[in-house]
Amino acid sequence: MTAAVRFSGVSRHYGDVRAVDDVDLSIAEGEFFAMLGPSGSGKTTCLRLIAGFEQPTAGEVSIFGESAHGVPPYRRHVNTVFQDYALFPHLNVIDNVSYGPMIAGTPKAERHRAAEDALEMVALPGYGSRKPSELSGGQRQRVALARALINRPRVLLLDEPLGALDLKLREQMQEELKALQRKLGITFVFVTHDQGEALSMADRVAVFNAGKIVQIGAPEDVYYRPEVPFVADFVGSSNVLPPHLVAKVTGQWRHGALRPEAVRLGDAGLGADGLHATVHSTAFLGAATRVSLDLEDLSMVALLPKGARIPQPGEQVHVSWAAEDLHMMEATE
Amino acid sequence: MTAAVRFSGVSRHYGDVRAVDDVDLSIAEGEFFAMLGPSGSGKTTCLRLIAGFEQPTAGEVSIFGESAHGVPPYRRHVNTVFQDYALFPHLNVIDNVSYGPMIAGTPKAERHRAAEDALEMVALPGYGSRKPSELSGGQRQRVALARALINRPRVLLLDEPLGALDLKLREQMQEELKALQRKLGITFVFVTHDQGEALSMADRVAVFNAGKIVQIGAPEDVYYRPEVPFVADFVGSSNVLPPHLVAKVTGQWRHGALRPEAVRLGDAGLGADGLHATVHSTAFLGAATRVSLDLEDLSMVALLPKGARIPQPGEQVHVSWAAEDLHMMEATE
Amino acid sequence: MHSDRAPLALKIAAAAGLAFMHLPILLIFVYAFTTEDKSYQWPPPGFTTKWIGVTWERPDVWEALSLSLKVAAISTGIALVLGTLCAAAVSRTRFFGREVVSLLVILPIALPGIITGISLRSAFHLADIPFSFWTIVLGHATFCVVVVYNNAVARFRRTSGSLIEASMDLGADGFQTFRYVILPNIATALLAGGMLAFALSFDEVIVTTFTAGQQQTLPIWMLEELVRPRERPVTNVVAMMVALVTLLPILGAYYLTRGTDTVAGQGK
Amino acid sequence: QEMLTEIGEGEGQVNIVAWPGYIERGETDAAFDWVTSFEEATGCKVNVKTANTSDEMVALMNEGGFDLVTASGDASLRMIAGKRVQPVNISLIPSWDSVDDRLKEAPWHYVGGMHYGTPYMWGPNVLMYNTEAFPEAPTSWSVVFEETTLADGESNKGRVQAYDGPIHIADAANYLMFHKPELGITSPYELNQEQYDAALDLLRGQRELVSRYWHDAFIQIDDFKNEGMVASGSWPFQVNLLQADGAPVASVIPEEGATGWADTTMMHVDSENPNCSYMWMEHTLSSNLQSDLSVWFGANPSVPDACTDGRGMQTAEGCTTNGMDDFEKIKFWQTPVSSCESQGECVPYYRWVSDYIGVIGGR
Amino acid sequence: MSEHAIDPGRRGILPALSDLLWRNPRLVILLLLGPPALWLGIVYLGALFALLAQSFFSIDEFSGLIQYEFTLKTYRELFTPANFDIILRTVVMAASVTIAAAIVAFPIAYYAARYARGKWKALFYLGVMLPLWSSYLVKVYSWKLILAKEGILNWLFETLHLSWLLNAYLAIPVVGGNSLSVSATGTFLVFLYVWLPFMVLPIQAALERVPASMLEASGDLGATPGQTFRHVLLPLALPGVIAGSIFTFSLTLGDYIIPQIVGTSRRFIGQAVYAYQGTAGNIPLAAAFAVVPIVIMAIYLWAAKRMGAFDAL
Ligand SMILES: Nc1ncnc2c1ncn2[C@@H]1O[C@H](COP(=O)(O)OP(=O)(O)OP(=O)(O)O)[C@@H](O)[C@H]1O
Ligand SMILES: Nc1ncnc2c1ncn2[C@@H]1O[C@H](COP(=O)(O)OP(=O)(O)OP(=O)(O)O)[C@@H](O)[C@H]1O
Ligand SMILES: NCCCCNCCCN
Ligand SMILES: [Mg+2]
Ligand SMILES: [Mg+2]
Repeated sequence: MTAAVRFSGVSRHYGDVRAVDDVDLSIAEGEFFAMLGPSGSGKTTCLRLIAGFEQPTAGEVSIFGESAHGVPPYRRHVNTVFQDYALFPHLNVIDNVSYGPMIAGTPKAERHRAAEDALEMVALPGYGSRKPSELSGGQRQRVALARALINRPRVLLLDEPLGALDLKLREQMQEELKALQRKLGITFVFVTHDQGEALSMADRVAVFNAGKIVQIGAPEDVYYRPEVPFVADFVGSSNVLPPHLVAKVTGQWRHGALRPEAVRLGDAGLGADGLHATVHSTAFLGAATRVSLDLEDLSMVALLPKGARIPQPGEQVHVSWAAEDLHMMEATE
Repeated sequence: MTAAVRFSGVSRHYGDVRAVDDVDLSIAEGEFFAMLGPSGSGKTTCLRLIAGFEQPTAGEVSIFGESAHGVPPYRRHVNTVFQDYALFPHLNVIDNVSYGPMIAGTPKAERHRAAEDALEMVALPGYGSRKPSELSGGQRQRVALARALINRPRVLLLDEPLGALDLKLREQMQEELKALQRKLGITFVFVTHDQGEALSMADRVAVFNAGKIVQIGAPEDVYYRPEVPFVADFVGSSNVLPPHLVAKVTGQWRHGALRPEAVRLGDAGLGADGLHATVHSTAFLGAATRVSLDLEDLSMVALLPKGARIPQPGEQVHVSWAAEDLHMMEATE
Repeated sequence: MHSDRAPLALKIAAAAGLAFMHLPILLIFVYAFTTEDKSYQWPPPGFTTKWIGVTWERPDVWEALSLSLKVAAISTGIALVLGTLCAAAVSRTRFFGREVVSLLVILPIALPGIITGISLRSAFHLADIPFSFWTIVLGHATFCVVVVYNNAVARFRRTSGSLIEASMDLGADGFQTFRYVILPNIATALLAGGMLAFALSFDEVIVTTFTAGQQQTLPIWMLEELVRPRERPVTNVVAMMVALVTLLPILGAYYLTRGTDTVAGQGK
Repeated sequence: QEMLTEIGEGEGQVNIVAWPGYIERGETDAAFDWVTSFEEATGCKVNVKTANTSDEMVALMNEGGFDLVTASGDASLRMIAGKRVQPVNISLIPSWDSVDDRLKEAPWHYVGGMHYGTPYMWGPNVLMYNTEAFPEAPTSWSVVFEETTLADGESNKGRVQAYDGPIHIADAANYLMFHKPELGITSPYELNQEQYDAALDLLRGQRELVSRYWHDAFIQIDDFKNEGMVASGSWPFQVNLLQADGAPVASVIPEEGATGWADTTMMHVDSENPNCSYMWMEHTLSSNLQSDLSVWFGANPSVPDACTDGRGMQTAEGCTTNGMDDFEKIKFWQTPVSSCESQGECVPYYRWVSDYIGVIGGR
Repeated sequence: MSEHAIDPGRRGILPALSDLLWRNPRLVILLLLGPPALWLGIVYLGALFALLAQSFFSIDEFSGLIQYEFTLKTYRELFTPANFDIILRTVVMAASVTIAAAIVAFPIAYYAARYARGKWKALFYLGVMLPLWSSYLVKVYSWKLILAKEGILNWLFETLHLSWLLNAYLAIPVVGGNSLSVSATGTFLVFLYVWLPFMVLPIQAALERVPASMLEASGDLGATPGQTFRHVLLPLALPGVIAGSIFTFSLTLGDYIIPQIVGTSRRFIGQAVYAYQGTAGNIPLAAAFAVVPIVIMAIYLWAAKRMGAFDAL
């Protein structure tokens, strides 16, 4: 099967800045694909390369097997939901949504009918006559979605579409988006810097760092089996243990990743040959309590469940974990 | 001991809008006090009443036992860290920080020395000659903090000071702020709409809704022992069970609060007389998996730990919980 | 600080300032109705509305008025095109010369009108272009560009660049995007800028003095009339009418740019 | 360009640079119109550009685009030297013979045996005064040069005006010629350094008295009405208009005599409308123009018959009042040059220009 | 769903042109910038330079014709005492007018920006715009009526029996004179009046950009309203003041109508330029005079740019 989107050695440099640096990538048709990474890691640039707003400095982008070289955005059957929604402020909702069909020359009655259907799909029936300025953030987001979907794109690009929404609304929209994607079967490429969002929604996640993809895989793989310390830290908020520490416990000279919830704290007297740490601070998080530890020159974080004894700042504690919870990574980096 | 800040029946109305509505409140000296609540619930207005930017429509604000009635902001020993930082764009960092002493007439050399110290305290030594526009968000926030702290206020007001920062930075600043408050012993009044932030930092939390304080207490109280459904929902993201459902299980006609991590899912065959629900969707969150359930006309959320069996959407499940996890609230509302 | 109450001293200063700006204009209005036509006797000996009729009958007023309207309309048109092009170029890209361009646009208004006037006059002279309607228009368009430019650039700055990308993303090519997205979004700013450019051209004396041949625009007519009066109140009637008539576009520009980051009329 | 040898079809228009009030078509006062009949008869539309000083006239002619100019003596020779104007063929002007013999070969337009134009109008720069401040006509220009107490008991300080043109230095020289004969001034336009300095000193003293110099005839009229002005060198034109408005104003030629002007209609070297130009020159001599303009402007016609033959409103007495017989007493404007007839080395006009600006500026 | 993910491209000239332009962003800039650059950059700047070049020629004093040979003679003439007086007088006037305009305009702009809301805001706006767009000439002449000896102000002083006060003022050298309309004070007042709206608008725009929290922060840090004004409001409004002063300064530098109608007959740069180019035909000296405001404004604009005043224009 041809990939919906394929990057072959794609780079995009701005002067000295390597926004995207020699990326290979293949997104399958119908996949919900997330691009995850810190700010400035090149996620948006990748999306813009697919949409056609940017041209690669090197390499080739192809869409359903056809090269996109020199093809302007308006000739690609790819649509985008912009981070700031980019709704046309001078048009009301129905005209925003039916903009694509209008450009394609669809008669007014017909395209308005299609727009009504699209609004129905995003649960905004009857909002057609409002101006974008009269909508809440979540509603705007849905209009932007309807506007993109009405064109039946073969790939839908979403650039941090939920970034501006508040927590409750964000969770709700996450579920809705996921349901919609399943229903339509369209390929979704989703950019976010929120690891929870990427993990909960995507079929596959690509983790970006400094213009490169450092790991691609299913959410569970990326979360439980980080291949490099960067992924362990960024995706799982894991404690990254340096090789000398890992060697002390397991004998293997490797980086290790240990998720905060896997850290066990015990009485300092316990096992004098184990690892000892000093409690730096604690924070009640509701469902759990976060304990910051100083272990030699390493900062570690433990997440203790409700009911566990919470040590006091300054206290000496013994640190341990179940052997299977320590994930071993490549010794690189 | 006199309260650092006391509200007695304080209201602030704007026309018909009751921004703050008959609030009684007492903040102890040296306390880290958080005001938590949804947008528009009156938090900022309360802060502005303390700072003196607003005058109460009714009631009285007193600061360390003295009435603040008619006292302009510049005569209150209270300083504010503004949400947008409000750094003076025409002054460099050192002049921003030493603005208070400059106004007070402190000689230049002396106030610059004090400002250097304050910058040291917020871990920004040597940044004095930069303009605010040359700083990152987190750095600006710290300058705003130094500028407020240099005046040795008796109460420091912070209006969502971390709202604009990204997750990593926010967590780091949370710890720093808390450490600083402990070190200086100044009363902090902290406004936020992020429950995690309020819970992790504050000694006490006041939960606002529609201009009123609906609950005041220690973070654990507010989280585990909500007094009203609003607090249960807003602070703990708890499932609020209606009285008829609670009565079915416990016989008491009360609202119940059940935290998502306390919900247990079992085989639908199990206990035919218990509660049954349909799985609506699931989302992998990393440390846990979120399961959305439809229980009669109620939406419930369960948070399953790693290793638990994750049911499929559409599946029928049996819902239960440990009796002590169901928190009973007042039957009001 | 009570943010909704102004200190008394401020109120007085503001009111006095406004009064200072208006009393001389009221005077013009009063003199449009005086019965004394030879000297400016104060207080006027009596009032009459006959000068409105007299003005109506004066062909030279109409000729000057129609010339001024034509000049203003065409200069505004040219300024709209040039100003919009400039604003689009400057706001859409980060090319090396954008600073130069914005300086260049401001120059004709930042330099005294007499300099603009004399330079253009000598340029026309060098190029052997005889003075005509068109030399006036070119002179006016030169300094009108900046008004349109300022308005358009501010609007472009507010109009997010992603709108254009969104339009192309939805299948519209460059021209369709201009027609359906850019134009509707900058229309009010252009209208506001255009009105101000119009008013600016309509009142211009100094540059016109240098770029006009024998043609009389309304301000040139006024200068002539004020120095060598035939019927003094007629000039005041004309001035009053012009003030009242320009009030409409001013109000229009205000409502069109309200709540945006330009105060309409900046950069006259 | 060759002199015209015959007059052809009119070109439809003629563009004239003129002093204010010189070319009237009945718009200021319906009774004074010497343009309409010309336009009707020849089909040449008359376009007028007014100029307030001789310098302005020279500048306009240098710039071009005009056919004719009514140049005073201080401008005419400059334009001839600068080759801005062309000699006219007087045989194409039938009424040439009617021109005053005193003007036919006047040195300000007759150069090298060529006639550079036709005489237009001449007159004195009179002393205009307010009859309430001066119940008796002043007899000397001293009222505008030296501080005195006037009949109303107040000083003349701030109540007199002077002409805003460098040629006013000649008025000062004329005054000194009478009051300081030891300076040996023989012509107010030919001053050696010492004489020139004395004139400037006099003008610096005058600066203390003058609150505003007059540049435009109409503004001077306004100032006499609204600014309480009581005395100034002026043209009969302003006197006439002010009197018509009922202002208490009269004029006199004081004992020192006066400077004056004799203007010539001159033709631009690149005139695009030569036929209409010739027609206009003929018209200036043959029509009601000379007669009516001499009434209107309070000046003297260059055609003596115009005083008497009833072609317009002027009468013999009127001409006498305007000074028709005082031709010899008037020191006509001319451009000061460095190589002057009377004393070899004189201060040239360009220094008059900058020094007079300095005097007005308080230097 | 269409079979192809990429359109082959629409036919027709416009779509083809659109594709071409899309592939060549530089061409777009070139096309956008071409016409204005051609006019402003070539014709206008060219004309300016042509004018400036003339200042290096001289004029034949007798015939008034220009001699096209390079010389600095004209500049020597520019700095003769009489001409230097003109420059100095004009610059002093422009500076005084600018300072006064800033002082008078500030309260108006401040009130309009901070306190006026809704209808009042519109009223203030009209209050500034109406004088701005009323005929310049008629406004100037209306001041002649006000200031003349037989004018309204005098009438007012007489009616109030305060003529002694006015006369005492007029007796002061330099600023006084026979009547206000022939005094430097009169010129100053008219300049101030006519250019005032140009100062109000940019200051108002700058003040509107000052967030309320900035003023609150200052108060919060102990500054009284006066101190807040001095240390925060004024510095933040400065770009607006400078933007306004570009207009008041430049307009005063170049105007020749106002000082001729109301004034002491002492010349200003505008009058000198006007007279030398128009009435005296001394284009080289006119050009040299023109260099003065150009140089002054160039320095001014450079400083304004550095202070970010262009954004407030
Ligand atoms: N037009 C441009 N010119 C120069 N540099 C650019 C441009 N666009 C992006 N960059 C740089 O390229 C890098 C990658 O940018 P990109 O926008 O793709 O990051 P991102 O991963 O989307 O970050 P964020 O999460 O902040 O949106 C950044 O360093 C950015 O500064
Ligand atoms: N100056 C004002 N005039 C009118 N209404 C106001 C004013 N200030 C606040 N309000 C209203 O008072 C209510 C409380 O506002 P406040 O700013 O205190 O909320 P908040 O809890 O700080 O919200 P947020 O989290 O969005 O900052 C809101 O409904 C707001 O619209
Ligand atoms: N108003 C204009 C007068 C024209 C006279 N010509 C020469 C001037 C004489 N003083
Ligand atoms: Mg991005
Ligand atoms: Mg708030």
